[in-house]
Order: sequence, then structure tokens, then C-alpha cells
Amino acid sequence: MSRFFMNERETLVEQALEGLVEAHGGLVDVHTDPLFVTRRVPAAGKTALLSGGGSGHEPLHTGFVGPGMLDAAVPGDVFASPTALQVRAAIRAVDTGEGTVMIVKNYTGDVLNFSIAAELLAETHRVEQVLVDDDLATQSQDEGGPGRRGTAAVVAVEKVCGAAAEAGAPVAEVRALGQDVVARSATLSVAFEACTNPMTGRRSFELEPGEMEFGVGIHGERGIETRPVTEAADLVESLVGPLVESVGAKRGDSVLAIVNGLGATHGLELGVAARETRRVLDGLGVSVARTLVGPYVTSLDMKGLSITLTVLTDDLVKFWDAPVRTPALVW
Amino acid sequence: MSRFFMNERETLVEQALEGLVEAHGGLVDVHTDPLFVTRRVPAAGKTALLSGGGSGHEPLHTGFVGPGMLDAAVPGDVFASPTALQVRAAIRAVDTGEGTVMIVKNYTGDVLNFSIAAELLAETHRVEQVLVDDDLATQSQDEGGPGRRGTAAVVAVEKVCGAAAEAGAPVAEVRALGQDVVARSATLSVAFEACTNPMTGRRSFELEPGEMEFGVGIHGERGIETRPVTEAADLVESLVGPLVESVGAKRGDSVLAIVNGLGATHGLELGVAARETRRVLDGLGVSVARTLVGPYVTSLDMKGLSITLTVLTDDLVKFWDAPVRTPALVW
Amino acid sequence: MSASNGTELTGARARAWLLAFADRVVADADELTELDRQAGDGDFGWNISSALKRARTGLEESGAQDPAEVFQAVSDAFLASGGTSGPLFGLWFGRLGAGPSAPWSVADLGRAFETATGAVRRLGKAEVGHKTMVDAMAPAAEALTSAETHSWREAVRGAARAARAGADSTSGMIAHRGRASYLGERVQEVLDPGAVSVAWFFEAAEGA
Amino acid sequence: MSASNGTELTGARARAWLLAFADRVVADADELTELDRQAGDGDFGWNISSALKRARTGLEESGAQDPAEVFQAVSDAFLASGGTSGPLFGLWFGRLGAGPSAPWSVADLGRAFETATGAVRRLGKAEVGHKTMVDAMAPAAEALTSAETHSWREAVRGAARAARAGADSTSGMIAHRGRASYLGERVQEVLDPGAVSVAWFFEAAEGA
Ligand SMILES: Nc1ncnc2c1ncn2[C@@H]1O[C@H](COP(=O)(O)OP(=O)(O)O)[C@@H](O)[C@H]1O
Ligand SMILES: Nc1ncnc2c1ncn2[C@@H]1O[C@H](COP(=O)(O)OP(=O)(O)O)[C@@H](O)[C@H]1O
Ligand SMILES: [Mg+2]
Ligand SMILES: [Mg+2]
Ligand SMILES: [Mg+2]
Ligand SMILES: [Mg+2]
Repeated sequence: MSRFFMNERETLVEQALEGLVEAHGGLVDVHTDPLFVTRRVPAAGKTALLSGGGSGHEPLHTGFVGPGMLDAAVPGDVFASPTALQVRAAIRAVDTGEGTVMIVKNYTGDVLNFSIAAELLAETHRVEQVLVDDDLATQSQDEGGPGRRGTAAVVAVEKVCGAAAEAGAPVAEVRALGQDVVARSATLSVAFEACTNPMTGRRSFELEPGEMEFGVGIHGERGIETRPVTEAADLVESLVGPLVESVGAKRGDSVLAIVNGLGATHGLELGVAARETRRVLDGLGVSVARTLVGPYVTSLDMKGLSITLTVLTDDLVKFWDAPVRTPALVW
Repeated sequence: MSRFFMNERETLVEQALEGLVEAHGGLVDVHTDPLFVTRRVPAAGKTALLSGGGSGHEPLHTGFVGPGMLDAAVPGDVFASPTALQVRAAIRAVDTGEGTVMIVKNYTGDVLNFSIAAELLAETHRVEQVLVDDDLATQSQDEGGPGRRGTAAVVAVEKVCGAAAEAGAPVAEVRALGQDVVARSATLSVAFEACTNPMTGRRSFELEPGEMEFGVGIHGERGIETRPVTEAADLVESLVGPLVESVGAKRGDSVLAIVNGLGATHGLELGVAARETRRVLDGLGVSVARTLVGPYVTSLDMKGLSITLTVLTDDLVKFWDAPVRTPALVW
Repeated sequence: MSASNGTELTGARARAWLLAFADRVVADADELTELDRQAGDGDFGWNISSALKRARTGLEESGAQDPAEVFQAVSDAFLASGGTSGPLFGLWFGRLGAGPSAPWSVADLGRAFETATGAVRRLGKAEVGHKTMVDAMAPAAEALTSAETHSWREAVRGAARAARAGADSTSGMIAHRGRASYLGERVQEVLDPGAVSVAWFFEAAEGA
Repeated sequence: MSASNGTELTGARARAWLLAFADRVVADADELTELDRQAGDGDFGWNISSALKRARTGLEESGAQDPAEVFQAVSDAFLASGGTSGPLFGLWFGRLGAGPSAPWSVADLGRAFETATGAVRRLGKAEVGHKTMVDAMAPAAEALTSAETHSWREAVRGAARAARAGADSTSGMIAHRGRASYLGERVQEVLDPGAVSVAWFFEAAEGA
């Protein structure tokens, strides 16, 4: 039993966004009715970059709005896709004529709503989509099935596309770059404790002492397997091994590693995970050129973490390193 | 029952710091034997600024090392003060002859160890101390007692002193400024769920459904009172009211509000808290000139939050706004 | 609120039907949430009841003249509520809302639900057996189409029975669409909440 | 490991005493942690057992000739362990380590513990009744000073009894120092873990 700090459940997302503006009013604006977030100072003459999805994953996506990253973020209710009407309004607000790239995490609801929005604007706006489906745990053979979930690789996609758009890349190029980052990325997640439903205070699943849930997503759903907990070193190996194979990282390759906290994971724990990630990759001769460590794509208060690897090119490093100024990412 | 992600408990803090360097190697260096963290690029010709304390509060203090803030941070074991020998080594490493200001949160262990370190260096180094004791919940009449605990106001103290030191303020001035920020600040915290002991997996205290713990510190200790949970609006009023009185903020005054997550509190929850803080202060005619929202001073995976108010002057705003480049704070 | 034992679906009866459905969902949302907690992300009860609360307010105030108007109002409420079920139900009710602007015969009902369900199948790429709302929608539409009766009451009784059987059949299925598909055999025995809500929808018609 | 029934504290006996103390603390650290969990921050068992493990390794390898050397080694281990108890125990053992470089008589023992306890009281600003380690240290030192015996065994038995009584007395006290002081009456009945560990320290001497 836990408690979610809020007023009425109905106003949760909107009030939380008021708080975002309270803290980062210099960077972002919140539009209501319908709800979406844009940069405080709109950019013109560039490809517009937009993302969104269910809330509960903060700082994703609203925390990534600002110079060098997104032009707009469209938040749904907790774990629920935003509506097509929200997405349409956001595209209209940020597309200055150069077209828009939407970064969509692969979930049926998001895909439906973002696609409907794009179709609604087909006559007037050029809207392209990058579909992020990095979650290795949901690799499936099911033709026509939902496919892999989109999880923490979306941060790399947003950062890289953001830098490219800022540098003047046209819609098609930004889209291709984003899709390339997706193709070079894979993520695996593990949970030690499920997240709490804000309404009921119940955990989304229960684990016995000594158990962990392997291959979870970011909506509190169970993973692919319940396993006995292991030490950090072994656990990171069991995550990084399949990732390296999936992205095809070879001796001498450079990767970006995103060591992501799922909500209630402490900085000390993420520090240990980052250390172990480097150790395992060193052992494989894969060079960790960049590391991002922190709670960037959360699943409410889930206790757990994900590791994402993206095989880098010189260009991707350049885009990753390019300046960014958003509520959650600044350099 | 929960699980802390780590290898052996003995290596936890040191391995986590390796992870910090992994992520922020451009900003910080970790020294071992004894353990402390310094800027990657040492500053010379300025007052050295140092802080530290038990681990488990990350990003405090190691995440605040870098230009515009600390020169060194000295981490103890989880919830345990660092040793005097660690502190001494860190002072020696960063004091370039202009003297050192140590920012110490008021806990017996920290006070003892930092004071011993300063005494050990009395012949060779000028070391001054700022004692941070902002926690209103531990206000006591006990002469000679431990006094108020030091909690999240330490972030304001480190930021302001950091900016002043960077701007060339001598030791005495930095110290006086820090002590002034302390005098202008107060904090109150509330917990919805206790933190988990990394060794035993046990919570530091148990709450019944519908209960919260009012007036907690940052070490998992119980607060001053167990109260029924209330909506965010009421709860924030019960925190901000006493703070305003304590710092003597009057209609027309400007304050800095730090809305701090204690570990497992979600961004949505902190957003709502920031919104309510502004609402309550608006109602009192107190202007929120600056707001910092996030998990900056944590208590492992405690679910809860603290609110800190600091009454601002024009100078303090200037120091707060001055550029900073650390793992956890960049602007 | 039960209307006369006529052969047609009037606007008033459609309104009563939808309000009864909304009341049922709002009252028992936790049941749907619990199913979605087990096999999905635990928000379905919230998603659908938010939409239906919005729809209810609209319906209570409106004097909708025919079923199409009623369904259109419900569609709007779902389209304003996101999630996966939001656009799918929005589309379903939206297609119903494009039906004849007059009271509906049983034959009209059959045609409307066939069209609407076909649209959901296409958008969701979901077929019967995939463990989704379609598993209840499709047999209900079929029952209405092939109903050998002109009585509204008998027709919807058949549809409700078919929808319920379809929803029940989702326990035992391995999901091929939606979040439950990530969990495969682990949630094989869990009922699909979308399908259950569709069964409730047709059951609500029985009293209307 | 019990030494002869002499009148002196030899280096060997001091070593045996400290090793027995370390073993007890390491074995029962959870008990101390639980007290600190209730009234403090739950790390005392870890803090003290880390220090004593370090001390134990040092002692097992060293051939300390007199008690002072033994106490000094233990002091170093505590000073390298931080926390509140680290420097306080470090100081306590450090002052003991400054005692005579020869076997200690019962009178030497009394003087050494009086001096050491005085230092802790000054640094911690703690008096008897404040619910800290001092509540066990002070009566033990007093018992040793006023011991009307030349027998080591009898003297430490008296000290152990006094320390235990002092530790027990902390249940019922409202703390004026340390973290427990933040909780006041809420933890009045909880024993102070620092005082309990001091009682264990003197009890360990009885077998040495
Ligand atoms: N591809 C699909 N086609 C048809 N129905 C689907 C599809 N995916 C999911 N559903 C239905 O949606 C329901 C879940 O809705 P909801 O909880 O709003 O979605 P989510 O939280 O997964 O975005 C499922 O019970 C199922 O009936
Ligand atoms: N001012 C003080 N003087 C003497 N002993 C103290 C003082 N404060 C705390 N102690 C002792 O220290 C013990 C707690 O040690 P420890 O857990 O290491 O400290 P903390 O975690 O509070 O830094 C208490 O049980 C008490 O006996
Ligand atoms: Mg959802
Ligand atoms: Mg401690
Ligand atoms: Mg759902
Ligand atoms: Mg303690």
C-alpha cells in the first residue's frame, strides 16, 4: 500500500505540468485545452520535433522540450496515450512550414493516436514519424503483432534528432536519422518492485523476497520472467549480453549507454549499474564513448532500471554532444 | 521487503562513485584511500568550497561538485559521516592557499568529524565552517542539544557560496554568506513510505494505509508525528505555513522554494507540490522568485518530499542565477 | 427507464442504454482495472470510465433525437480520452454515429455494428482470437445481423449472450494484440478487460 | 582464550578481550541495528561492526605487547569508520591507548577509563541521563575506579554489571543527544544501542 501525492486524480497531469512551468518557466510553456507543452521561445525555420505518450514516465517527454531537443511534448493521462486532437493541436502549434517529425514509442495507443493526428493534417502539414521499438524483451515472431515496445532509447532518438533539426536538417533527414538511431539501439529492463497505481495504491504486481522481474516495460506490466535476484555484476551481465548481440556491437565499436532508473531506484544503485555496464563492455572490447545515468524514462515509482545501448558513429556522437537546454537535460 | 541493487555492501559507495565518473568524467574525479570527490579541473586562486556527509542522499553532495559550486565532496558510508581523515585529505587537495569553507549539515557525526579535520589542519590551513540547520521539525529548547538537523537548504547554501567563491569572495565572506542563507532558510519534510535499509531490505519504519509521517529527516528516522494523509493542497499548506512563519517571510518578500523529492517520489508528484507551493505563497502575498524541483537531497528510496524556503535578497538571486556546471545542477 | 417493448431502437432508448452502460462501468471500473493490472498496465477502468463520465454528462443534458446522435456523442467522449481503447471505442461509436438519422430497426442495428466492428478490426489489426475487445464485438455484431426477430429486446438479448460468450472465451487465449501480448502464456487465463466491457455494453441494452 | 586469574590486564588479555568483543558485536550487529532503526538511522550495527572487523584483522596479525597498543589499534579502526560512534569510540579507545605501556593494574584501569570517558563526555557534550553510550561508560569507569579489589576478574565483573545497568537505564530515558533526541518521547522505551554496545564491551572482559 502506498500513496500518490496529488489532489484529485482528474487534475493530476495538468497540475503537475503547472509545476513544471513553475520550475522551468524560462524554458517551457503549457497549453491547455487541449493539453500540450512547447518551448517558451518557439523556434522557426527548422524541422519541428514533437513527441509524447502517456504520463508517468517523467521527465520523459515534457522534460525534453527546449533548444536542442523537442519543440513540443504531448502528454496523455497516466500510462494512457494522448488523444489525436491533442497531438494535432501540438503539431499545428510548432510546425512553422518546414514539416514535423513525430517521435512515437511503439505502443498501440500511441501509434493509433499519433497516426490519426497526422492523417487529420495530411492536407496541410508534412508530418513524418519515427517509431521507437527498442525493448528487446518484447521481440516477437508475431506478424502483424504489436512488436517491440518503445522504451528508453527514445531519449537518444530525441537528443540526436533534436540536434539535427536544430542544425537545419530537413524533415526526411531528421526522420531517417531517428530511424537509424532506433535500428542501432536496444534496451532491457529489470524490476525489483512494481510501481504503485495512483488511484488504488496497489502495486501493479507482487514479487516475493529474493525475486526480480526480468524484461519489464515502463507501464508496470510484468516482464517476461520472474528470476531470483543476483548481485549487480551478474545482473548487468545478463542485461548487457543480449543487448550487445542485438545491436551487433563488435570489438572496437563505440556505444552510448543509457543507464536509466525506473522511478524509485537510487542514485547509488544507478552509479553501481553504470560502473558494471562499463566493466562488462570493457571485457567485450566495446568502448563506452558516452554514458547517461539517471531516471529519465520512469514507470511511476517502479524500483528497477533499464540499460540501453546505441552503437555510435562519429555523426551520432556529434549530435549527442551538441548543446541542449531542457528541464531534464542541459549541456 | 525490497532490494537494493549493488554488489557487496562494503563496496557500495565506492562503486557508485565509479559510476558517477563514468557519467560525468568531464566534471569530477574520484580519489580513493581516503575517498573523496573533486572537480576534474581544479580551480586555483579562489576560496575552496567543500561539503560532505553520509551517502544515500545523492545527488547531494557529490553531484554538486563542479564550476560554480563545490570544489570537493566527502562521502561517508550510507547515512554515516565521513571520517576526519577523509575530510582532511579533501581539504588538502583543494585548498590552494586562499582557505577553505566547509559546509556541514548539522548532525553530531558530521560536526565531530569535520571539526576534527579542521583542528588537525589548524597550523597549516585556514578552514571555516558553515553549519546548516534548517529542519524546522527538530527545533528544540534543549540547550547544548544537537539542535535542528541539516537538510535540503544545504543545496541553496552550496549554490550561493559556490557562486560567491567563484566570483572571488574571500573565506570570511563566503562563510558569512553561507551562514546568512542558513538564517534565511527553513525546511519541513513529510514521508508516505519509509526508506529501505540496503542490508536488510527492511523499511526504517512502517506506516498504516492512510498514514503519513510528518517532520521526517533524511536518514529514514521517524518524524515528529504520524498524521492522516491529506490531499496535496492541504498538505503543502501544512508545510509552507510554518516555514513562512519561521523565516519571517512577509507580503512582498521574494523567496526561493526548493521542492525536493526524498527518493521514490515521482516527477508528477513533485510537479503538483511545486504548483501548490506557489499557490499557497501567492495567497500570502509572498513572491516565489525561484523554484528548484527534483530529487536533490534524498533519503535512499524514501517516498516523500521536503519544502525549503529561503528569503531572497537581490544579491542572493544573483548568486543563485550564476552559472553552474555539476553532475546534478547545470545552468 | 425501460422503454416500450417496441421493435425499434429510438433515441430515448439509445440514451437509456448508454447511460445504463456508463453507470455499470463507473460502478465496476475497479474490476476492469484489476484485469488490466494483471495483463496490461492497470488503467483501463480509469480510461473507459473517464470517457463514459464525460459522455454521461453530455447525454444527460442533450435531447438526442435518434440513436446516431447518441452514439456520436459517446464517440466524441472516447476520442477525447486517449489510451488504446479511446480511439478504438471512439471509432466504433463513431461509425455507429454515422448510421441512419432515425430510429433503427433490428436490421439497421446489425448493419451498423458490423460496419463499426469492421473498422475496429482494421485499425487495431485485430481478429477474433487475438484476445481484444473484438472478441466480444464480432460475435455480438454477427448475432444482431443474423437475428431472426424483429423484436429489439430479443435481438439485444442474443447480442448480449454472444458478447458475453466472446468475452469469456478470452480467458484461455494467448493475446496477439495489446499489452497482454507481451505477457503471452503468463496471462493466458486473464479475461480481456476490453472484451468484458463490450459484454457489459450489450448487457446494458437488455434493460433499456 | 581466558588468561590466568591474575591481577593485571596484560597485552594478551586485552587482545582476547577485544577479540571477544568484536566477535560478539559482529555476531549480534542486527540487534544494535534494530535499536538504531527504531530510534536513529539504522546503521549503528553496520558502523560498529565494520570498525571492529577492521580492528580484528589488525589485532589478529599484531603481537601487541601491552593493553595500550591494543586499544590504540582499535581506536585507529574506529577513526577510520566515520558516523557519530566512529569518532567517539575512536576517542575513547584512543585515550585508553595513551595509557601506560605495560600491563595495567586495576587502578590503572580505573584511571584510564575515567580519562577516556571524560573525553567522550566533553566531545559529545553528553552527560549521564542523556541516553547515549556515556550512560554505560560512566558507571563502568566509576565501578573500576572505586573497585576495592586487586583482582582483574572481580573488577571487570563489577564494571560489566555497572555498564549493563547503565545501558538498561536508557530505556525510559528521553534522549538529549544523538538522533534519538529528535524523537523524544516516541522512542523513550528504546534502549540506546551505543550504551548496549558498551555493556557488551565490558561483558566481553569477563571471559577474557
Ligand atoms: N490492437 C488492438 N485491437 C483491438 N483492441 C485492442 C488492441 N489493443 C488493445 N485493445 C483493447 O484495448 C484494451 C486496453 O485498453 P487500454 O487500457 O486503454 O490500453 P493501453 O493502456 O494498453 O493503452 C484491451 O483490453 C483490448 O481489449
Ligand atoms: N553527542 C553524543 N555523545 C555521546 N554519544 C553519542 C552522541 N550522539 C550519539 N551518541 C551515541 O552514538 C550512537 C549512534 O551512533 P551512530 O549510529 O554511528 O550515529 P549516527 O548514525 O547517528 O551518526 C548512539 O546510540 C549514542 O550512544
Ligand atoms: Mg495505458
Ligand atoms: Mg548514521
Ligand atoms: Mg491499459
Ligand atoms: Mg546511526
